[in-house]
Amino acid sequence: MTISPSTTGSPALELRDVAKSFGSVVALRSGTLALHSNSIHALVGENGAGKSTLVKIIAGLYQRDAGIFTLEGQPVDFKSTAESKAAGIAVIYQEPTLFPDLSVTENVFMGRQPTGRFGRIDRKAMRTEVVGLFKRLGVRIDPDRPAEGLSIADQQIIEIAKAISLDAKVLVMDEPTAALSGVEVDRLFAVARSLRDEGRALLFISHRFDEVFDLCDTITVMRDGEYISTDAIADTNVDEIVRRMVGRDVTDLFPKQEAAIGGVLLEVTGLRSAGVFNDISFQVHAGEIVALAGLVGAGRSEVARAIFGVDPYDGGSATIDGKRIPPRNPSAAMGLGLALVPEDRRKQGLVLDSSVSRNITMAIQRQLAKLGLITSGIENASAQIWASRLEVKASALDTVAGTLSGGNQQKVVLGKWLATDPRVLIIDEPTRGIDVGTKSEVHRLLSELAGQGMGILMISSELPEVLGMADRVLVMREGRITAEIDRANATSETVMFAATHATEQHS
Amino acid sequence: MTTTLTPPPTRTPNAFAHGLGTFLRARETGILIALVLVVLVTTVKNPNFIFSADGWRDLLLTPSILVLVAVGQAIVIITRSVDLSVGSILGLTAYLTGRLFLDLQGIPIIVVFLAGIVFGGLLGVINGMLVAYAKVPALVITLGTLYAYRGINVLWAGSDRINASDMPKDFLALGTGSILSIPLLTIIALVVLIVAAWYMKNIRGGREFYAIGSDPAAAELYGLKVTKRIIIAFIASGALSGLAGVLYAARYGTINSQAGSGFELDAVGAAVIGGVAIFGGSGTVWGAAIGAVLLLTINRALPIIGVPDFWQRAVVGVLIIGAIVLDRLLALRQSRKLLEAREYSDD
Amino acid sequence: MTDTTTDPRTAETVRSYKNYSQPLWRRVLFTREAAIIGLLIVVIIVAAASVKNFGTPITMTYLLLDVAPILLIALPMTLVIITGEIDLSVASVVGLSSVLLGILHQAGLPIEVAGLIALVAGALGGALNGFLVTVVGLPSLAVTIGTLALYRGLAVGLLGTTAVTDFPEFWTDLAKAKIGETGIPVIMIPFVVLAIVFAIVLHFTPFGRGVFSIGLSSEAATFSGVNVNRTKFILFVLTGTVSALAGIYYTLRFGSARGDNATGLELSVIAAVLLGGVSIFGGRGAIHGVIAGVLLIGVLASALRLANVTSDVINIITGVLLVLSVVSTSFLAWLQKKRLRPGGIKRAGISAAKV
Amino acid sequence: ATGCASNGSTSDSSEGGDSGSGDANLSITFLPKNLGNPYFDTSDAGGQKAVESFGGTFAEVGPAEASPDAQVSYINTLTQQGVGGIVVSANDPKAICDALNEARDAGVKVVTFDSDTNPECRDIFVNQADSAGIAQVQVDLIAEQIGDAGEIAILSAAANATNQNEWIDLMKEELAASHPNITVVDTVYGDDDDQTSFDKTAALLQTHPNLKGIVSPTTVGIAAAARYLQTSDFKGKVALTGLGTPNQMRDYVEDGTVTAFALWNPADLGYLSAFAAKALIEGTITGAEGDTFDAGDLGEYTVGADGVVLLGDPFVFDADNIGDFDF
Ligand SMILES: Nc1ncnc2c1ncn2[C@@H]1O[C@H](COP(=O)(O)OP(=O)(O)OP(=O)(O)O)[C@@H](O)[C@H]1O
Ligand SMILES: Nc1ncnc2c1ncn2[C@@H]1O[C@H](COP(=O)(O)OP(=O)(O)OP(=O)(O)O)[C@@H](O)[C@H]1O
Ligand SMILES: [Mg+2]
Ligand SMILES: [Mg+2]
Repeated sequence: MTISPSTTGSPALELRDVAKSFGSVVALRSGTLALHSNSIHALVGENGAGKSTLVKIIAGLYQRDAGIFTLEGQPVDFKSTAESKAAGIAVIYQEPTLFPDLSVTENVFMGRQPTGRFGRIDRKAMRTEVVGLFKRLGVRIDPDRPAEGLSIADQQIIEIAKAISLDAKVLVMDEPTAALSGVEVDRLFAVARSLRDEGRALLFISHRFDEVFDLCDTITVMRDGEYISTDAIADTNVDEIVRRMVGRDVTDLFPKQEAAIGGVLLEVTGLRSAGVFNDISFQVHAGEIVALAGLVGAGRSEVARAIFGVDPYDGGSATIDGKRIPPRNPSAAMGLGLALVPEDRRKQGLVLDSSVSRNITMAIQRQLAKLGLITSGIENASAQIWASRLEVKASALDTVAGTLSGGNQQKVVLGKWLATDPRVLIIDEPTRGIDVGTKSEVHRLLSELAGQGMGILMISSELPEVLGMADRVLVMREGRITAEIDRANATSETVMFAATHATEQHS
Repeated sequence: MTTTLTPPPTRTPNAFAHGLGTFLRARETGILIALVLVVLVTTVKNPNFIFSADGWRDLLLTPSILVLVAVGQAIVIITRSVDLSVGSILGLTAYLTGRLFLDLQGIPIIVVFLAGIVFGGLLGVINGMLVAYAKVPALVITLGTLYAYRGINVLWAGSDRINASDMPKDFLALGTGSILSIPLLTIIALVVLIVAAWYMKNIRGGREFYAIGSDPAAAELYGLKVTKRIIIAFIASGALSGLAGVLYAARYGTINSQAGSGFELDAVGAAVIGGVAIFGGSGTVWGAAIGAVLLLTINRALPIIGVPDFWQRAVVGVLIIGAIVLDRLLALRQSRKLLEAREYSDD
Repeated sequence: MTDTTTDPRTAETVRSYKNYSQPLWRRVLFTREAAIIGLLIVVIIVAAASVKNFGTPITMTYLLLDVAPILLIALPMTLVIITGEIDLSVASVVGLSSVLLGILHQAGLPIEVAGLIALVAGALGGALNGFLVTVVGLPSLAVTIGTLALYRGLAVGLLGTTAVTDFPEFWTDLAKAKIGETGIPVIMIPFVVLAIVFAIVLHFTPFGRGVFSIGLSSEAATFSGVNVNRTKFILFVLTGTVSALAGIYYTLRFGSARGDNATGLELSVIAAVLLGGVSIFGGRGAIHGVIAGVLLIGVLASALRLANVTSDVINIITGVLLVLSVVSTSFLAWLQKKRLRPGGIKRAGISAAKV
Repeated sequence: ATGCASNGSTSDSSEGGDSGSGDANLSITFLPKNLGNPYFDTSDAGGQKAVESFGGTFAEVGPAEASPDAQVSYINTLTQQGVGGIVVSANDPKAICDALNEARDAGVKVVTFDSDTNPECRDIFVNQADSAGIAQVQVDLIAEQIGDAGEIAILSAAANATNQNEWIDLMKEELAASHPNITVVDTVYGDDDDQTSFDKTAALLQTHPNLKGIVSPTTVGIAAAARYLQTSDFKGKVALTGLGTPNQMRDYVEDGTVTAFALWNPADLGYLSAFAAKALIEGTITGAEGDTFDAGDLGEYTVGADGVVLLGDPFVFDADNIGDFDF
């Protein structure tokens, strides 16, 4: 482990062997991180490595279970975000959290508005400062408009402005650039560098290595909730970092079976929805796993939801076996043999407060009903089959789904949709937040299903997963499909290039 | 680069135009125009509606008590709760007022006012604590305290009735007297309204009510004191209902155990008509106050316009539904506009 | 190849699950519903022992006659609240259907036809609520505060000062008649039929499962193919229809159609439903608990009245019982959470008080 | 609260019939339209005085708000308790009928007072004054006060109140017949609620700028209207009369807001009703026309047609005599 040359003396903020669990899920085993003044520090790791958890501990949103947390040498123990703010820490969370009804300016200053006489909020000062901030970031957002209806990118910018305006000693940014375009990223970096030069300590989390290597001085790698290494950027390279992040031979993780590719099952033509995605056309064949790759916010989930009929769309069509899937009618889509495992399993995939057995049988209630009636007995019998096939770790079928670990929750969602016996399975982020062991189980299952002739459209932000599993990779960028790459040609370079660059790589 | 950021227009030169624009876009404007229309139409039909001493006085006086309760209700609704117990709180404090004058002869009027406000506030604390700590929906809690407070009132008052002659003349004069042809009660309501509006607009605490109502989860991320604010909102609602109870006693002179029953629906109705979103986060106490005035002025205007007594409730119902549908349509139009704006800025 | 990969797995590791983590008696006894039923039984026993005249069969007759409208309306209201919505306009629909029955009968229509029209009017009233909630997308609380005033206003407006009282004796007698010598009012027959239908629909059909899912997570329900808007619309229509039925019963029982009939009944219905263990957040509740809740309030009121306790004390007890019942639920939930998450780890999610 | 103590003894004595004459069950319960109404407080106090004078047990129960269904519950409860007699002021002539008949079937004697039910549902109706007389006196008063010409309006109680509606109809007939220059321009309903009555008065005065007088045949209404007038410009310009109690109206008569108003003595009404109930319970009378019974201090009364007992003519209160009364 080498210490960055630009950092001298004791760290501004230090975490050592910090641990955090949620019930049975261990989010963080040994989080270790040292931020120095005059430095921008990168934190990288796979999805679910525990980066955001670490951030939330720094912010005081979560309290650590174990470990040491010091600020300028003093041990601290934040009970709320207000305390960390007061201690000079500003945080940009991964998910923007704005008040939709309040103006952009108010969102930036909520809870710490500048006040004049009689505690009166000084709106003029607030507005002036916001205008200045936006100018610095080079964005055009009306400071007086409500936050409601802003795009994710704009929301992210407001989060950034909010954090910068705190004038904090430590600035933590959890994937601030995930939704931003090049221009905004450049502005952000300019601001970040000037903050660094003013003597602050910055933490930067991103999945984009070009950005990391462009901006940062030091880099820490995490894997499965554990600290792996810290290096000066100059002393390392991308390959090295990726190897440390993944920590094992990628191909072992993805037990891809060869399956006979059959005829076209799902066909999407010219699907569009204003402001979300445009001109989406592709096919999924029987026995084929098609991956839909791209950066977060590229609009992949929206496409899936539109096909399934949860979201409306403006034009184009989707068919299964040549039969049109009617828009805005999920139960009709299910009738045609389509299943969607949604990206947000806690909100969309599961009824968290309901039992495992109810959840598994939720999409097949009508098939299970005898003479229109259904009983717990019928449900349990069916749930038993799927729970055991997927080896869900639960004590009983009436266990509340919300108490299961993330991976097991994901299995329940999978079971729920496999129970419908679909012909086409759309699976959005199949392994997000799932531990390594479960991940390969899910992958093996997907392979097996494809082998039995199911058509699978897999949306994934995890490059190794995409490369390991897909017969064909579709890459989306800003609401359009920018590349189609077959298995033989799919490498991390080709996919990432298509996901980040406006010009199309393949003709 | 210079084109990307147009500096915001300097405000001083056309502050008036800007103010006018804000006024015309405000959610309250529609409801205010409706109020003015109602008053105009009624006055044309019968000039006495405004142009008689009593007409003018009643126009201002009748809604004043509801305005107070509606202001408190608006604060609670803005924080994403609701207070159904206001009518019962009002009744209890009104009776307390009478009892104080009866049992403590010569008690200073100001003490009675304070007692009413404090007592109302205490009843509000009970609501607030139950909602904030037990994390139980405000609707259920305040439905329960609606029954309970009213029951206590009936238990206490029995069939006892406080008459005008039981209370000092000076106190009763507050209910009807006026300064420069503006009723005292209206002045009190206006002062409360202005203070509340100023607080909600210009003080951190006031803005936090909006933040909490807008997104409670985000409020916690921001480190706002959600529990404390919710309790304060209920205290405000309780204290204002308490003040309203004291003024009710002054205005109507007779109080029995049923005083103020049914007020909760008027108060919630006033806030909703006045553009306070039932799911919190937006709306103003001004809107709620105008809503209260509109609601009661319509009540008084309908017979003058020629709507028979019996049909007036139906008309009020239609107006409430109309107001929330309109509000919804305006909100939809607004969010469509924002979406369009996004598409343009993306190009 | 497929054989070799799948066979060993299913043979070796096939897991089987208990259907339930707790024995039957625990699942039955440790529920809100059981607690309310238990409380009901205790109150009945105590009242029978200590309140003079409570033990007589006539008490039950009067009690059931009194609570019949609440019992009826509570059935669909339970479903509405389980989806996370609310309907405050039910009592006004009772008034409106009462008035319609009165004026149509007075205008010469046979009472059966008048009743049918009143039912249709109730359904239409419910449909208007449902339309505003599902299609326009307004909060049901606000919508039904509006229609509460509207329907009551129509009722009062239509009938004015008068009351229609000349209903055929056959029907007014039937509304109060008892089944043979049992002392059980005849109105309990349609109620029991409806209760069974609603219980089956809620607890034993895919539609009912959908109702629960919507209340627990309407987003997840949408993603599972449940038609959220259609379900809610149907429930509002049902509520309107059953309220109209209650209005007809109310009119016939008192032999008097008036615009102000059943004013304030909505609060009694909602209080009883919540007392019966239905969560105002939606997603939880059962028909038998609700019936016990209605009866509990009815028995308490009846016993206290017989013991010459005044109506105000009865109201206080109702209110306090309501607050206690919800607070105790969240207290128990909190305890359970503490037990499930040992080590004092802070709640993961962020929750805040909602309406 | 008062009900608890007195009724505890009702239940004890209801079976034994220990007091009064013979073994008659002289537990008599008053059931007013609603509790918390001073008019009924006074009448029920009169009833209590009577019941205590003949050694019966008195109780008063009632709903908080004047609605027939709540009254039915109380009637049922009283039937179960097996009281000797119910003295009730009906919130609806029909709605409480069946409950009353069930009570009568169970041997309970039913006297209505103040507001009657249909005649077949009770044994006796004690009428405070015959409707024609009540209408007459109010018409005479208002005609005199406004100089027999001009617009007047009526402020009533609930829209469905039987007695109110009957009086109003009779007043209109009498006005049409004898006072052609007086026009009734509006009838509004204050629901016997202070606030509503108050606000309705205000609305009336606005709606009808030429209004010369208001008649409010309900004690709550006339007091609220007087309180509004007292502090308004219309004081002394718009006449107000109707039915009110002296204690409520004293201030307004003394300061000239109201010149004169009428009422029977509600205490006497309750007193007479209690004696009627006693006579029924003891079997002295059955409610048939021509029956006579003793009513203590009030002397002897005779049952008229349809089982109606008439208290007497209404009494007119004015500044000269109001000091003599305290109820
Ligand atoms: N509130 C929570 N409750 C339960 N488990 C949680 C919670 N928050 C995070 N986890 C789990 O902790 C693990 C680490 O999550 P974390 O969000 O820190 O990952 P991350 O490194 O930020 O990933 P990403 O790159 O996807 O943002 C995941 O398995 C996640 O499912
Ligand atoms: N071109 C665009 N301009 C503005 N907003 C966009 C654009 N494309 C997508 N969005 C917005 O970004 C969000 C898409 O985020 P989302 O995270 O669901 O996409 P995704 O590609 O499915 O990413 P992931 O599933 O990896 O998180 C949507 O809210 C959408 O409205
Ligand atoms: Mg993260
Ligand atoms: Mg997505």
